[in-house]
Amino acid sequence: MKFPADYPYFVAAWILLCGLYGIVRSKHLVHMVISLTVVQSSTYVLLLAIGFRRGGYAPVFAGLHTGARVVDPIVQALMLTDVVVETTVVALLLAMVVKAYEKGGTTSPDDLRFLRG
Amino acid sequence: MNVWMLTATVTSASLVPCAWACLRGSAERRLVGLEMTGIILTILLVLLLMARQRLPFVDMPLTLALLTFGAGLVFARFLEKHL
Amino acid sequence: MKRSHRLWLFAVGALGMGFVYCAGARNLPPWGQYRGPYGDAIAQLAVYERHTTDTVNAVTYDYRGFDTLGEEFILFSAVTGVMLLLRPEKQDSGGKRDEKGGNPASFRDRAALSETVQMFTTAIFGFAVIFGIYMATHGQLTPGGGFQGGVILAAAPMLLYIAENTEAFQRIVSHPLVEFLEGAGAAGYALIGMAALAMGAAFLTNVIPLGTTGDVFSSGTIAAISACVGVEVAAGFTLIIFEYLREILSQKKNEEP
Amino acid sequence: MTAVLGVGLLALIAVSALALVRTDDVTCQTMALSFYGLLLALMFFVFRAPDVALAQITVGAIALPLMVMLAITRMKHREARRRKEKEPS
Repeated sequence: MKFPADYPYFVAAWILLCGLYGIVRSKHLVHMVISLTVVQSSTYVLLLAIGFRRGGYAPVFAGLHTGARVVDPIVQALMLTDVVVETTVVALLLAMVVKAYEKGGTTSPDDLRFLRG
Repeated sequence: MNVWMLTATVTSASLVPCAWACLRGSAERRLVGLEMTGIILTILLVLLLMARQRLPFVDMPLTLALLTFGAGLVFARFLEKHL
Repeated sequence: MKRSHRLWLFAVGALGMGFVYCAGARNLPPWGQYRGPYGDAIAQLAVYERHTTDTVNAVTYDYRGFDTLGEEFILFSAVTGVMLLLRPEKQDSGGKRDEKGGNPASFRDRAALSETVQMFTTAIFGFAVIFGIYMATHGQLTPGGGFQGGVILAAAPMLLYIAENTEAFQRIVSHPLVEFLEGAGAAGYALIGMAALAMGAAFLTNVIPLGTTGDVFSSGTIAAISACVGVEVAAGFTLIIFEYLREILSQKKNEEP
Repeated sequence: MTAVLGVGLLALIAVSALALVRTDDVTCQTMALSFYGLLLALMFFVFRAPDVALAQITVGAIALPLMVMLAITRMKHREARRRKEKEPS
């Protein structure tokens, strides 16, 4: 594993750890949800780094001859799914945060005592 | 390597002050940084697609121009009225 | 657990995770050297087989269409969950279901808003709607597709909200048709898959005539599914926005003298 | 030249991720989240993924911060109403 050649993989790991750090030190439930999106964005960097090909074109053949060398479209389709699912998960989690605040009157994850029993 | 790509690389350096404005300080200051980022990014995307001769990708700067205008106004209104 | 303890525990875990990650990433292909056989095959075949120029959308809506069907139903159930969680309860005085037919919305603070903002946002509303429709229907040709177009369409009513045209905003987002459209979009996707079954092919086979590569009406089911997804996403996000803003909207109505 | 742009952009993304999770005020964090989404969108475009870049512009930069902002607004609004109901008694 050489440093310059595998640089994006390190960035992905760094972003993942940053997001986890945010979740651990979070004092607000919305802050926690945003940290979760940071965790998820590390998978974009990882997938993008895996699928990239030096000197390749974007896999859209509008205005491009069909034999051209392109980067991997399958990995990009995976990322597209990832982005969509992230949105839906965040929408649902935020609704839960709002509901927890309305029922419990707090947004701090440490004070959610009313969940017990 | 052409003149568009060179311009894009130089222009992208101006994202650093935007990050400085966007990542610290009060919410209003961050909003200003965000608006500036939207403008710079629109120009940057146009430069990149010119550099690669892929004109069909012009949808992206268009979307960005439309949405950053709307999003900036929405954020400003919400900051002013509700928060 | 105390805060400092938790951070120390995290530091230990992060170190361990870093080691495991480095060990795992060692055998990944070096950056920019990937040779994916499936990606190459798709890039070579998609234009001939499906008459689409955007291979990413060909993978999403056709070759991997079954996964995307599952993803659409994740979206559908998430929107349903948001509505279920945020709908006001019976004894809640905040907003009842009788919001239609009340007083017109308050325009009290409309005078405070500059006329330039009002004019621009109202003018751009139309542009945003048309651009969203364009984006959702041209997914098979250029980058874009149902999901992106749907989000742009759902963002358009927010422009009316900033222009303080609350009445029009509410009429759009609280329309009962939105809920119907959300279900119809998800059902449309499944029905296109079923149509292939009815014609004796496998689920989600591309059965519609493919057309000429580069036309709007090309690529068979890819365009149709993209449009269905666009409808569903637009309606779903509109519903989410309405559920969050319901209280503020109903309060505005009560403030009317 | 793409390599210079890409490497610089990845470094900026790494810095902004740390700054984003170290922000405590959620309203400020919403703006930072939008900025982070825009950076990711530019990275997708530089590394030849225009479809994902478009999805990230619409979702990561606009829809996600908007949803966060709506949730914060609703919580603030509920708090104000609760305080108003408590006052007369």
